[in-house]
Amino acid sequence: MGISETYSRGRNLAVSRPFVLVAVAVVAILTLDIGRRLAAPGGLTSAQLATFLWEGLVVGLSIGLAGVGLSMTYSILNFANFGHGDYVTSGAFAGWAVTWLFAGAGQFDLATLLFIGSVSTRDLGVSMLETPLAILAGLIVAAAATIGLSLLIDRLVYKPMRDDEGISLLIASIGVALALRYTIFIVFGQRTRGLTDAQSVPEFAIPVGGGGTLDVGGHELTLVVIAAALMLGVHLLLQTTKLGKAMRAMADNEDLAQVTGIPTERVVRFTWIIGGGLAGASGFLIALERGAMNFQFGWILLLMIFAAVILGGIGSIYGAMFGGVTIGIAQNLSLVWIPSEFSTVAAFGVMIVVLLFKPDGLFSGVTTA
Amino acid sequence: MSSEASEAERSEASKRAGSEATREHGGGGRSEASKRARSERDRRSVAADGGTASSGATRAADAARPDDSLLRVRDLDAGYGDLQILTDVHMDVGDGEYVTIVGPNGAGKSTVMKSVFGLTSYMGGTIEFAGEAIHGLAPEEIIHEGIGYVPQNDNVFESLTVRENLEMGAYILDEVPEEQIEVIYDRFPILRERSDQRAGTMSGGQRQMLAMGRALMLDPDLLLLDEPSAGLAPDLVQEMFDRIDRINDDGTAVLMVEQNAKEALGRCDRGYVLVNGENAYVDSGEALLNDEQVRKDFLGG
Amino acid sequence: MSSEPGGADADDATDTAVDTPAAAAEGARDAAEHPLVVEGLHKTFGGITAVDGASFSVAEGSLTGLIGPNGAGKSTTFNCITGVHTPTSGRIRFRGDDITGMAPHAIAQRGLVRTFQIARELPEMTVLENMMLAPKGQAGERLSYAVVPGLRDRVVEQEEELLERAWQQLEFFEIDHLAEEYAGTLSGGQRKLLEMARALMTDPEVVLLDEPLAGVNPTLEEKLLDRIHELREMGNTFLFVEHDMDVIMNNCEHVIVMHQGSVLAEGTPEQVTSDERVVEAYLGGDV
Amino acid sequence: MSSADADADGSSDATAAPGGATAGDPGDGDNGRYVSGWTPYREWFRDRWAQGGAAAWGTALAHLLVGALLFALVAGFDLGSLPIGGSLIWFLYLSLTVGVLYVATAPPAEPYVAWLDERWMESDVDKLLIVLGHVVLVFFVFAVALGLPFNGLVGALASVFFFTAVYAMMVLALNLHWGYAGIFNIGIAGFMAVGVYVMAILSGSTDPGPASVPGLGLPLPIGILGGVVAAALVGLVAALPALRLRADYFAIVTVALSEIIRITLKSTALQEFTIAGITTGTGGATGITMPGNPVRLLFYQSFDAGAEPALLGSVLFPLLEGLRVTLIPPGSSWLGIVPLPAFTLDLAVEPAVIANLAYVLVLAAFVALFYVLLVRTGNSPFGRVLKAIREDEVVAKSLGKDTNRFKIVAFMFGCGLMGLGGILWQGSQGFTNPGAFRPIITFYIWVALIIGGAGSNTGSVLGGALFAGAIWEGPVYVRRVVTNFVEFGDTPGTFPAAVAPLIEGKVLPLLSFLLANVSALRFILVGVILVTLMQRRPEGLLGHRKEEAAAIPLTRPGGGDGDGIGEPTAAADPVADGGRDDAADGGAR
Repeated sequence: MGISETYSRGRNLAVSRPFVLVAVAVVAILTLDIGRRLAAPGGLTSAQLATFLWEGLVVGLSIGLAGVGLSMTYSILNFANFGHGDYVTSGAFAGWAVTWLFAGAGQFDLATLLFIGSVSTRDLGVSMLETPLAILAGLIVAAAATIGLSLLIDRLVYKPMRDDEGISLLIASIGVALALRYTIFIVFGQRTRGLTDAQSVPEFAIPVGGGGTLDVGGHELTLVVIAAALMLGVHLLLQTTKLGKAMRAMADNEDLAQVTGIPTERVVRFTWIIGGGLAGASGFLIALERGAMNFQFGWILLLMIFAAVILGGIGSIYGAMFGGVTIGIAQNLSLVWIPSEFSTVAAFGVMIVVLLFKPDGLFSGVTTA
Repeated sequence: MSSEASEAERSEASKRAGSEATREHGGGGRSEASKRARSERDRRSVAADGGTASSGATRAADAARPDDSLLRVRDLDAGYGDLQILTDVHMDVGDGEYVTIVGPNGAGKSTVMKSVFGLTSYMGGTIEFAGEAIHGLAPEEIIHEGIGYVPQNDNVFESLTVRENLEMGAYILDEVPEEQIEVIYDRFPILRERSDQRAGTMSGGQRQMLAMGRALMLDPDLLLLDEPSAGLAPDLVQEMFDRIDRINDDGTAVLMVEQNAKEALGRCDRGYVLVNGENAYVDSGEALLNDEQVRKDFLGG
Repeated sequence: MSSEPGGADADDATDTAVDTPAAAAEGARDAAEHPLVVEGLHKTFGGITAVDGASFSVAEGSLTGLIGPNGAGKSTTFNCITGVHTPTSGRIRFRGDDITGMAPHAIAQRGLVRTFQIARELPEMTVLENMMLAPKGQAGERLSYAVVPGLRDRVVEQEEELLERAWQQLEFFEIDHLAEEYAGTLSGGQRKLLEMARALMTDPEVVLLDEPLAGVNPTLEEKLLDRIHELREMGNTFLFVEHDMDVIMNNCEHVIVMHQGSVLAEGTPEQVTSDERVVEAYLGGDV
Repeated sequence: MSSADADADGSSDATAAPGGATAGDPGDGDNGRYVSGWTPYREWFRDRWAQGGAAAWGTALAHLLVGALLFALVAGFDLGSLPIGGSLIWFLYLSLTVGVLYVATAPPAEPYVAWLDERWMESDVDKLLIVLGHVVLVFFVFAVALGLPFNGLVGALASVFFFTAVYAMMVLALNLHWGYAGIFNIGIAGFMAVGVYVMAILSGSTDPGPASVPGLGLPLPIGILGGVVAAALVGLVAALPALRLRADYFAIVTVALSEIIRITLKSTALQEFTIAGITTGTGGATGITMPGNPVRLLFYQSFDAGAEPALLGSVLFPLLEGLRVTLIPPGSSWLGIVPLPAFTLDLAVEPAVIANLAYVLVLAAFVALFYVLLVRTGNSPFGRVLKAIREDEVVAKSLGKDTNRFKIVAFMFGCGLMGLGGILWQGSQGFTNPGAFRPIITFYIWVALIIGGAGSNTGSVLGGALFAGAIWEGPVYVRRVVTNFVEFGDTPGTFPAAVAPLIEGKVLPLLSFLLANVSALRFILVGVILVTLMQRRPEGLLGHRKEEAAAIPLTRPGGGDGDGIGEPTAAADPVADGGRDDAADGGAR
C-alpha cells in the first residue's frame, strides 16, 4: 500500500467519518497525557495504570458478558429488556445458593445455606482454590436457573405480546424487573452478604516496570477466563451451528426468516436460553469477583450494561463485548483524571457522546454478527 | 373444461391473439364465474366464447389441462388486514410451466404471490398445490409442500455469508445438503466465488441470484419470483431472465410477477394480466404482448 | 416558562427567504409562469442512480402530469422536490428561489405542499383535527399563545375561522358527514379525499399529488378528479405523479414522461402517447 | 365495515372497568396464535358462569370446596392448635369467598355497578369524584377497623392526598411527553432533582446551622422559578439528542442523565464550594436543607419547630383541637323514660395535621394549575401538532410544521413542570438527599401514567390517585388492619424462618412475614399490574379517549347539527356555495 493510497484513504475517512478522527484525536491526547503523567515524578505509576486497565478489563468483560444476552434479545425480539439486570441477580442468587450448599453441606444448617443466610465467609471458606467444584456447580446452576426463569417469563409475559410494539414490551419488562427484584428481596432479604472467603483467594503479583506490581486476584482471573470462554462459545455457536446461523438470520430480517422456513418461535426460545444463561452466568461471576452481592446489584448494573450495549450498537453481540470492555476501561481509566465518585458518570458520558455522533452505536448495522 | 377445447381452437386462439386476447373466466366452472358480475368499471369486451383460458405456445399441452395443474387457484379473495386486494382470482400453473403475472401498479400481482405463500389474509376461494389445499397454511408449512418463494425486496440475509444464506434455505432439512449447494453453485458460479462473502456486500444482481439460489435449495416444484428484475441494470435484466429460463428448463415450474412485461411475456409459456385485483386476460405470452388492447390497458389501468 | 422568542410571526418568514441574486435573476423570467422549475436533477443512493439529470418545469395554474413506468425515478424526483431527499446535484427552484436541499417543513411553508401515495391520515385524530392541523401561521402553535390567558383569546378566534374553513373544505370534498370520525376509520378513498382537503388547508401555491388515484374506486376517482379540476380552475397549480397513462391522458394538459431517471418525452397527452419510445418504456424495453 | 368494527370496539371499551375483564376474550382474540393451556378451562368456567342460577352457584361452590381442600392441605393440620388463628383464617376465607360470590351474582350489587357505570360516563369531574370518593371510603373503613380517632383519619387522608397530588402533577407532566409528543422519557427523577436542588441552593438559608450547607438566601419565588428554569434547560440539553435517537435509545440516555445528575449531587466534590466569595453546595450524600415551607407561615410565626401560632393558627388550632360535637348529652333519655348513653362525636384535629392538610390544599391548587396548563397545551394548535408528530411525524413535516421545534418546546415545558412538581413534593419536606431521586421514582410515575392512560390528562390525575391510594398507601394500611385483628406472635426475621413452619402446617409465620414486608410486596404488585395492563389494557383507564386537540369544540359553526348534509350552512356561505356549483359542473362534464 503506497503512501498516496494511505493519504487518500485518510482523507476519505476524514470526510466521510469525521467523528472517527475526533475520537482518535481525543484518545491520542488522553494517551499522551497518561504518558506525561507517567513520566512526571510522583505522578501516575505504571503499576497504577496497569491496575486501572486490568480492573477495567475485568469490569468490562463482566458487563459485556451480561450485555451479550441483552443485545441478543433486543435484536431478535425487538425490545430493550429492562428486566435483564434482575435476570443477572436471579442467576447470582440461584447459583450462590447451590455453591454454598455444596461448600457447607454437613457443616451448617441446610436452610441457612440455601438462603445464603448468615454464615461467616471465613468459616465457609468458599474460593476458587478451596471449593472449585462448588463454584463450578454454582455457575452451572446460575445459568440453568436463569434459563428456566427467562423461558417461564417469556411464556407468561412476552409470548402473548409477541406482535406488540417494542415500547409495550419494554414497559412490561419494567414490570417484570420490579416483580423479580422484590421477590428476591422477600426470599433472600435486603442485606448485602459476603460470599467468598477473601483470605483464601489467591493473588498473583505481576511485576510491572518501575518497581510496582499488578495484583491479579484469583477470582478476577476466573471471571476473565470464563467470560472469555463463554464469549468464544457464543461466537462459535452463532457462526457455526445451524441454530446460531438461524438466530443471526432472524435478527437480520425476521420476515425473510419466516418465508425461508426458519421456525421463528424456536429461535426465540433459543435466544432466551442463551441470553438468560449468559445473564445468570455473568451474575454469578460478578458476585464471585466482588465477593458480595445484594438483591439489587443487577439492576444497578443494568444501566451500565445498557451503556455498553448501546455503545456497541444494540443488536450486535460483538458490539456488546466491545462496548463492555470500553465502558469498563473508561470507567477505571477515568480515575487518572477524576475522582472515583464520577467513574460511573464517565461511563455514561462516553455512551452519550458516542450516541451524539453515531446515533446507532459503534457497531450499528452489524446485527448479531 | 379447457380440456374440451380442441387443438384447432387453440391454434385459432393463437392466431387471434394479435387482435384480441381471450378473456378468462376462470377454470373453476363457467357457470360459477358468470354468476359473479364483473365490476361495472370494466370497459373491456368479453370474448364471445370466453371460456377457453389458455393458448400457450410452447407448453400448450400442459397449460390446456389446468385440472392437472400443479398450482390451482380458484375464486381467491385475499388482502392485508381487512383490506381486500384480490377478488375472485383464478390462476393455474402446470407442472414445469413458466407463468408470468403482469399488470399495472397496484393490480395485486405481488399479492397473488404472497397469498399462495400464505403471507396475506385469506378471505375466500381455494389454492391447491399438487392436488392438496394449501390456503390457510403458514409459510413454513408451504415450504414443506415444495414451493420456493423469492420476495422482491430485502431477500437476502445481509449479515450472513453467501453460503450461510444458502444453508438457511435448507433449514428444514436435518443436514446441510452439500450436493444441492454444489448444484446451486454450478447454476450461479458467482455464488461459489463469493461463498464466504457477506451477502450485504453484494450487488443487486448477485443478491437476486443468491435469493433464487436460496429458494432453490429444497429443489422446489414451483418457484415464486416477485419482480426479479426490479432495480437491476438493463444488461443484468437479460442475464437474470436467461437464468430463470434455465431454471425452468430444468423442470421447475415458475410463477413470476414482473413489471418488465415485454421481457417477461416474451419468455414465458403463459401470462396473466391482472387489473384491480381481478383477472383481466390470460393467453400465451407472445399473444398478450402483441395484443393492442392489452398494450393500451397496460398503459392505462 | 415559555421558552420561545416573543410571538413574532415574522420569524419563519425571515429564515425562509433565502435568495441568491443569481437565482433571482435567472428565475425571475420563469417564476411568473413557472412556479416550479427542476434543473438537471441527479440523485444517487449508494452506487445506484435513481434520477439522472431530470429537468422540467410546472406552469402556473396547470395540471401537469409526471408519469413513467416503475423505477423511472418519479418518486425520487418527488422526494427531492419536497425535501425528503437532498439531490446529489441539480437545482430545484420555487418561485425563483432555490429550495434545493431545504427541510421538508420549510418547503411546505413556502406553499409547495404534497400528498402521499398511500394516504397518510393521522388515524387517531378526527377528520376535523386532521384538517385544522394543516393551516400555516397558527398563533396557537406557540406554546405561550396556547396557555397564557390573554393571548389564548386570539388563538380561539383563529380556531373559529379555521374551523369554518375546514367545514367548507370538507363540504367541497363531500366528506363533511365524516368530520367527527377518527381518520383511521375512513375507507381508502375517503382518506385520499381527506389527504387532499388537508393539503389544501395550507393554502398551497403548488400541490404535488403522489398517485392520488392509486387504490381508489372508480366512483371516488371521478370525484377526486372533478375536485382537482375545480381547484385548478380556482387557480391552484398541480403536479400530478401517476403511472397510469389513461388518467393523465384524460386530465392533464401537459405531460412529462420519465424513464430511467431522466425526462424521456414531454408535451400534450396526444404527443406523448403517440411517441413509440414511451410505449416501449412502459412495456419494459430499454428504449 | 371498518367503522362498524371500530364502533363495536369503542363501546366495549367504554363499558369501563367492572365488566371489562370478563367481557369477550380480548387476550385470545388479539393473538390468534396464542392459546394458553388454561383456555379450555376458562371457557368452561365462563360458560357455566353465564348460565347463572344453579349452574353458577354449583360451579362456585365446587371451587370453594376445592380451594378449601387445598387450603387445608397447606394449613389444615394445626389449625386447631392456633389460638384464634385457625378459626379466624377459616372465617376470613369463607366470608371473603361468599362475599365475592354474592357481590358477583346477587342483584344488590347491580344498582351500585349500574350507578358507577352511569356516573363514570358523565364527565371528568365525576370520574375524579368517584375515584377520590372511593379512596376516602376505603380509608374511612381502615380508620374504623383500626379504631383511629378522627385526627388519625384526617392525617391518613392528608398523606394519601399528598401523594395523589404530587403523583398527579408528575404524571401530568409526563403525559405531555409521552401521551402527547411520544417522547420516551425515563429520566424524570433527574429533572425533579435539578428543580429541587436549584431551588434549595438559590433560596436556602445563608446560615443553616452546622449540619447543612448554606444557600444563597434569595426569596423563595426566585428559587422556585430558578429551579423550574434549570430543569427546563437540562431538558433542552437532553432534547438535542432526542431529535436523532430512536425512542429506546433516547430513553436510556434520559435515565443515564438522571443518574449522572444524582451521582453528581451525591459527590463530595460539589458538597460545598465557594464561587465569588459565596459558599454553597449540594450537601453531598447527606442531603440539603430546604427553605421553609411558606404554608407553615400561615399558621406559625416562624419555621422553627416550637414556633408560636400566627393569627390563623391561633384562631384555628384551638377551634379544631377542641372540636367535639355532643350528639347525646349526658343524662338524656328517650321520652324521659328510657335513659340514653351519652355520645359525643370527637372531631378534634391536631395542629400538625391541619398544617399538612393545608399544604395538600395548596398542592391541589397546583394540580389544577398543571391540569389547566396541560389541557390548554393539548387543546390548542400546539397540542394538535404534537399529536400529529406522535401519529406520523412525516405528515406534520409535509404540512410545514417544524417538528423539531415542537418537540424541543414540549420536552422543555414538561421538564420544567417536572422540576416544579419535584419542588412541591420533595421541597416541602424540610430536607432532601440524592436518594430521593433514584430511577425507581421515575418508574412509579410511569406506572401511574399507564394506569390512568397515556394521552388523557384526567387519566393522569386518576392514575396518580390510584397509584397513591391503592398501591402506595393502601397496602400499608391493609397490613395495619390485619395485624390489628390477627395475633401473629413473633414475626420471623427471614424467609426461611417464615417458610420452615409450613412443613409443620403453620401458615401464620409466613403471613406475618409477608405482611411485614408489605412494602416489598407492593413492588411486586406494581410489576404484576404493569405486565397485566400492557397485555390486557395497554391504553389504561382513560387512554385513547376522544380528546380533541383544538382550542374550541369542533362542531359545525352556527350551531347546525353535525348530521345534516350541510346545505343550510353551505348556502349561507359564498365560498362553499361556489365550490358546490363547481362540483355540479364537474359532475356534468
